Amino acid sequence: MNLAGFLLAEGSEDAACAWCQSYPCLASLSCWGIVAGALGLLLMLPGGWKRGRYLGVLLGCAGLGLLAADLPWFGDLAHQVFFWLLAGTALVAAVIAISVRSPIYTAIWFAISLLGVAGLFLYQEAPFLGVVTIAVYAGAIVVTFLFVLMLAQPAGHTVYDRVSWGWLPKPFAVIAAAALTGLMTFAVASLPSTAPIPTADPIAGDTATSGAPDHMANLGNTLFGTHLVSVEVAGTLLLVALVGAIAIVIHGKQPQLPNQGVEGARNDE
Amino acid sequence: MNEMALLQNYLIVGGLLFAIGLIGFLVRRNMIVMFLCAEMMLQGISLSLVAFGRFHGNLGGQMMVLFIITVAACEAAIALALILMLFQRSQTLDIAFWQNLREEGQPRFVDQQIPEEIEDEREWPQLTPAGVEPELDLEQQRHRTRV
Amino acid sequence: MDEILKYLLCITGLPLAAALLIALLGPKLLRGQSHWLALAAALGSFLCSVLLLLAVRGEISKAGSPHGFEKVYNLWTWADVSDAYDQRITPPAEGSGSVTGGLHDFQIEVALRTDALSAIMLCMVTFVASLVVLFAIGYMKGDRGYWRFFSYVSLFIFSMTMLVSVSNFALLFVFWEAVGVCSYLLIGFWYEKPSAVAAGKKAFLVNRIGDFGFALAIFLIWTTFGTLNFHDSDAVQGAAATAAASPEVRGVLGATRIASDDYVVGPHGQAVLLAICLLLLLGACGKSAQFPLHVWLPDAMEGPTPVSALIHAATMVTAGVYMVTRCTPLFTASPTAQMVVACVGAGTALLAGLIALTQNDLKRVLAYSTVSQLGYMFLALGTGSMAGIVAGMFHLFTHAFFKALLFLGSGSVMHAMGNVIDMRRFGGLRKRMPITHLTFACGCLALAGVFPFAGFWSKDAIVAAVHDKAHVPAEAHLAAADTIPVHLAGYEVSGAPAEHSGSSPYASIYGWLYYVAMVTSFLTAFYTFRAFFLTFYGKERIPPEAGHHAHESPLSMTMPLVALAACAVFVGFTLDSSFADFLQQTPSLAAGAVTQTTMPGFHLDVAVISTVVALLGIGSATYFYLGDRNEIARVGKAMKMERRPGLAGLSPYQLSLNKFFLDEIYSAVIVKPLQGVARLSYWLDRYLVDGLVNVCGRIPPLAGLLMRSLQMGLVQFYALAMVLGALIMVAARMIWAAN
Amino acid sequence: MTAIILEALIKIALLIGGLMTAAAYFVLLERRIAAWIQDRRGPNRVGMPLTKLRLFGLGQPLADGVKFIFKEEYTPAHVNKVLFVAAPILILAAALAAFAVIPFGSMIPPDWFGRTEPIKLVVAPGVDVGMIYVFALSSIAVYGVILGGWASNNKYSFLGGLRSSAQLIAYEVPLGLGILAVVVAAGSLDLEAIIHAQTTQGWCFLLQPLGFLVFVVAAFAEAARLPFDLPECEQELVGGYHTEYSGIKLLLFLVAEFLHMITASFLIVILFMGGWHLPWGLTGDPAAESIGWVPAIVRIVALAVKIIAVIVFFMVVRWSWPRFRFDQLMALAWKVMLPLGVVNFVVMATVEQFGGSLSTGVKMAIGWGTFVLSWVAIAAAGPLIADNRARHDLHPSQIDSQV
Repeated sequence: MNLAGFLLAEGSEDAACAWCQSYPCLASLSCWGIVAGALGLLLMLPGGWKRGRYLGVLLGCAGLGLLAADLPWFGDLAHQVFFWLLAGTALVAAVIAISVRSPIYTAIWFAISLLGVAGLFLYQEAPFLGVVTIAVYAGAIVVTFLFVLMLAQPAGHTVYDRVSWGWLPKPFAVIAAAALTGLMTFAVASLPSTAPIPTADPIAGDTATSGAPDHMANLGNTLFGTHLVSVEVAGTLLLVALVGAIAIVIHGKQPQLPNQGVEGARNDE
Repeated sequence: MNEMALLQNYLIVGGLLFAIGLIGFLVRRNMIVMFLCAEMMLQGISLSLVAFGRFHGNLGGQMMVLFIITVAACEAAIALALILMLFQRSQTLDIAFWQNLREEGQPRFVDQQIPEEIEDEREWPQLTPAGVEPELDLEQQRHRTRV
Repeated sequence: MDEILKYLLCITGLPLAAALLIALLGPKLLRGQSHWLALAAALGSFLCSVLLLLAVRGEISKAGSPHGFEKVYNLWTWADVSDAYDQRITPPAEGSGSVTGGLHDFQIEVALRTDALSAIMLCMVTFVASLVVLFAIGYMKGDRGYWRFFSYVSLFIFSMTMLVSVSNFALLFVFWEAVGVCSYLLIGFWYEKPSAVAAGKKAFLVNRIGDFGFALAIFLIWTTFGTLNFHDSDAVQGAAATAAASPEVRGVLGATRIASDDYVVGPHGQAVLLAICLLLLLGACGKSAQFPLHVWLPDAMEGPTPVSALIHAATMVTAGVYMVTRCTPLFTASPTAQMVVACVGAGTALLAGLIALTQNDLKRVLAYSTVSQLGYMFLALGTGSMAGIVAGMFHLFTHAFFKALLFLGSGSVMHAMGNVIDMRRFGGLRKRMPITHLTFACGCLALAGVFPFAGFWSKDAIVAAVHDKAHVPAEAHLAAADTIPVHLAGYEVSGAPAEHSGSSPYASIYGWLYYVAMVTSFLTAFYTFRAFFLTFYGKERIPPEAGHHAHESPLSMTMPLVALAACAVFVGFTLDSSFADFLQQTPSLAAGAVTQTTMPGFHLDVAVISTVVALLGIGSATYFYLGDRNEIARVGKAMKMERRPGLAGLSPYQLSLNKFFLDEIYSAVIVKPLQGVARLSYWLDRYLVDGLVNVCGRIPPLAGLLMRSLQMGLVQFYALAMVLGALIMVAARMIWAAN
Repeated sequence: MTAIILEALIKIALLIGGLMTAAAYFVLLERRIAAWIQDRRGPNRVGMPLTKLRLFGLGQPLADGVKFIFKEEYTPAHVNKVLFVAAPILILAAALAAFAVIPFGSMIPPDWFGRTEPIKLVVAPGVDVGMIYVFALSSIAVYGVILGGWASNNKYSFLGGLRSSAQLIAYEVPLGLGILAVVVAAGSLDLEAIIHAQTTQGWCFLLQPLGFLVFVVAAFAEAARLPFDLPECEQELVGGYHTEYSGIKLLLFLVAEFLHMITASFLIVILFMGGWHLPWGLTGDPAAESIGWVPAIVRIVALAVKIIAVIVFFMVVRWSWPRFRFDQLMALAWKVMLPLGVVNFVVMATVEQFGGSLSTGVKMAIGWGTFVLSWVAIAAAGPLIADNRARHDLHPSQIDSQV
């Protein structure tokens, strides 16, 4: 059962023609969805044909729609809609983030994409991760990016935000990404649709039932029990990164002449 | 709820997010944007990991994502410091500026024809110097008269 | 601790400590006061040497052993290789009682030994060294490298004392090289002077040839005898060690081996032994400046005069003599080697005497005289009899005193003349420098061998020993085999062994050598007094370089002169017999063949003849050089063969003046061909080897040329390439998995 | 399902209405307090509309609101219009959304529609990660400030925005550290659970005075109230990041600021002062599943009173304290609050881990001892932290190079 089936009210693969059976990948909506999305992205990326962006938007939407239509359903319509909403937010915001020209808008759209991802996390019964993603990613990391962006490039977009670096990257990057996604879609779609659900990992013990009220307790137990060493390593890594960043900034400063130093300080403000 | 289908859905979404980030990383030239795109790729991976974790019914995937967030934070700290340093030296965030680190004797990479400033792009704000009267345009004049 | 060991450690340790301290503190702290440490060390060393000598004497008289007294102290083991040597062919030697054979460990023990020989050497070395250090205080005053000089000298004293007191060929070689290094450093002491640098280099290189021979000899000794120790090493102690499993290693010069006399080992034993001896002789020639390796010594006079006195006259050059003496058992076992030693010695003595006739440089005359006298010593050692060996060592002993005296005297002259040493530029200095004059005269008389100066006694002993070796029929000694009489006249030298009787195939050669020795004696007297008269008599001439220096040297320089002069006068007749008695108590000299030969006797006729010859030499020198010099001019004209200009270059005078063109011959025969080979190698290396390497080196750049265009400096391009590569791999993996 | 949604909608409506009204009247309260502190009268003229009743100026907020709404909605031409509009919306939305997990009472008895279980007075009950959620949304608020500042295309606004974001990021760290010990003590991130824990263990500001101090200071800074109102420091930056704003958009910013303050008060009360809990059983049995009307009302009132008291404290502080300089602000965050927070957390975690059997009195003694010792240590280290006199031993160029 998927959206295509739902809309066409067929839902069975018996209708596929012989040609489609011999080349199943060409028959799938996903394939065409990916192609359409790639073309749309190609048109939307900065530095291209200006009018083409609208076409790109259309193509991109079509591609996303086709992909969504080809995905199998996992629940009832309400769940599906909820999922499509969140995933759509994440993906559309991501696409806009890379195709919009002002880096500040990029950061904002990325933050919105993060909200979508956080929603997806919540939906996967990982509320802690969702909230932490917002708090750390959107709240700290992206804000820091914005901060640096405003320090370095307060005027918004610049010339190099409007072009890419030659003819090479756009087609190649898009083709590569499309091929990667296509391969993966193919691999994922070829999985048996009714695989046996594995039992809980014995290492994780009874923490398998995530999303339960004691979700945080389970998470904490796993984090500080099974993965204690990793936590220590991660903490050390954070410390090292902190020291490293400070060291870079301190030693990276170019020596300035006295009178220049004053001006430089003023400019830095 | 069909767990397998859920997993497939999440994997596709994660993969798309990864691919979009990849494209952005390869195409954009602003160092900070590139870095944001790298973070986007990490998000795609996080999504897949969480989905796998849920599919397998344990918290391993979420643990991985937690560590990914940690590493991303470290990355952000160091990369931003480096970017600031690079900016101080070159006064630009353009990654192409740093192609002067290329192999000796190689020709300089020729920039694409930079498009002309398009009319509707004039809207991008410019920081006005403090204390100097902002230049008023027609639109603003009209606006004023209506007050 | 044994008191002898204490003395030994003091003798060697004090100079080492002084050298290190001066080297460390000299440049900053000591500077002009550096000599105190060196002097204290040298004097302390000398004092300990005397005490050591007395202690050894006491031990000898106490022990009363027929083979004298020796003692070895193992300090520590330097190198230890287990089962290094497999001694296959060893029929149990008669009387040794020990089983030799099987696997031996290779050990280099840092062992100090003491016996009569080394005690005498130590005394001589440290005494001369002390006086030279004292002399150098005045001589080197104000030199920029003042502290460096004393550091080097202390280091040299350490090396030399170690050289004579080690008990192992390997260590002997080490300190052999160490004295060579010190010599090199001191010859090139004034390293701004190109000729000094060249001389140092020459000395070093020529010595390398000898050292190469020495090293080969050591290898041969190791493969032949399975040990490098002089002494018998102790059998491995302990319950587990049985005699068969851990046989006692008999040292090369150890009492056991000497007693069993098994120096001829294996089927080609005699040849091997000869090779060992000749290679050792080569080493000794290098160090002791014997023909054909004598060329470095005259050039070494470029160093400071105290160095010439200390190293190149009195001590280091005697290392070769010492080594041959130490290896007497080896040489004794090979009469051919002995003969070669004698020939080399006599030839060198004559050659150097001839060259010395015409040299104008005072120090060079003395240098050639040194070479000549060293030749005498080798001649004496070459006789292979106890008389010869003792005579050689005694000559070494006395020569050290009077040659050091002469050198220091010449140094005093040089000091006064502002470093001018050419005898043609000064003269008549006896008024200006009375003390130097008198002491120099003592030295000259001693060198010429005039009764009763020291040289007389030792040279006479050598000539007598040679004479004995040549003229005494072996049968004549049979009757008096066991007596050790001292005769004042006649051929009554006793003790030719029965098994040795009639086996003197080289007697005629020794006969010729006797005459060579006589001629050399004449030459010695002549050139010595030629130099003496040219320097101190005649019209007073002072070179302009002397400036206000032209007066007697300071006390610190004259004091050693006086002391040495006293020695030159008295050492001969006071020590003649006691020296011989004492030296005979050295166990290693008591090798089979030598043991049965005799005590040296005093031959009145030989003495008279040699004295007459010496006086003849002095007389002719007086005739030619004292007063009006017309005669010598005439003789000179004849010698220069001026009438036949075509041969003038090869006239006797020119031959002598140019040292028989030996340097030129060496240059043409060895240096030039080597240079040619080097040039060829250079071209080969430059164009063939380097060319190959360059071709190899071109390959990576060519490959890099292809890859270089990828390094466009754009980070994203790299990322793109990475992604495409990863994509290909993923696709391949999926296709592979699908199939 | 429908009932749940309906219930949530009613709660949201109540909450938003209440909060907006409260914000309006807190403005009046603030002005009156300011007047009281400055020994003047304050706004007391506007009374009930259409009457002559003045009622201490209770109509003033209404008049202000009307004035704001009817003012021209003016957008300067040089601004980035999208972000200029989006920023106040964003900040207000984030400020309001934070209340989703904040309880505004305990619960009320189920009297309607045959319900059997009590209605919890929180929009989203039982959120396991409530505390982090509040954090996440408070960090979203930074966007409003920084984007508003940037979009205004004005140097003053821009600098205000940058300052603000720096300040908010800096003070989030001590804020989190202050909470950590409470969370550890309560064993949950759920705010209701934290209140429940305090009903049995004792109020946290008595047990963890140091954490309380750190949290309160950080909360002041997060709410950008004096003495931490550097983003809109008038002498330096005119109006800070909302210099260019006017009319309803400015109102949104101002309301959001007040909401931040109210959020901070809620958090202070809930985390450290026992929430709706009063001692001596005045608020009924905290552990009981059901509740009567009387304790329910008492609990709401108790919570409200506590919150108003904290807000009044906020206001008194505002009108009686001078402003920090920016470097002092940063120094306070990184050099004082951060170490204090770490010390507090370490001590409290140790007590929690090893001192389970200690009586409340002993725990309190430990807490206050830590407080006093840390205070003394900070005071002793004061010259190190706060000394920013010029270095007379250095040439100015050297100082520049060090900076």
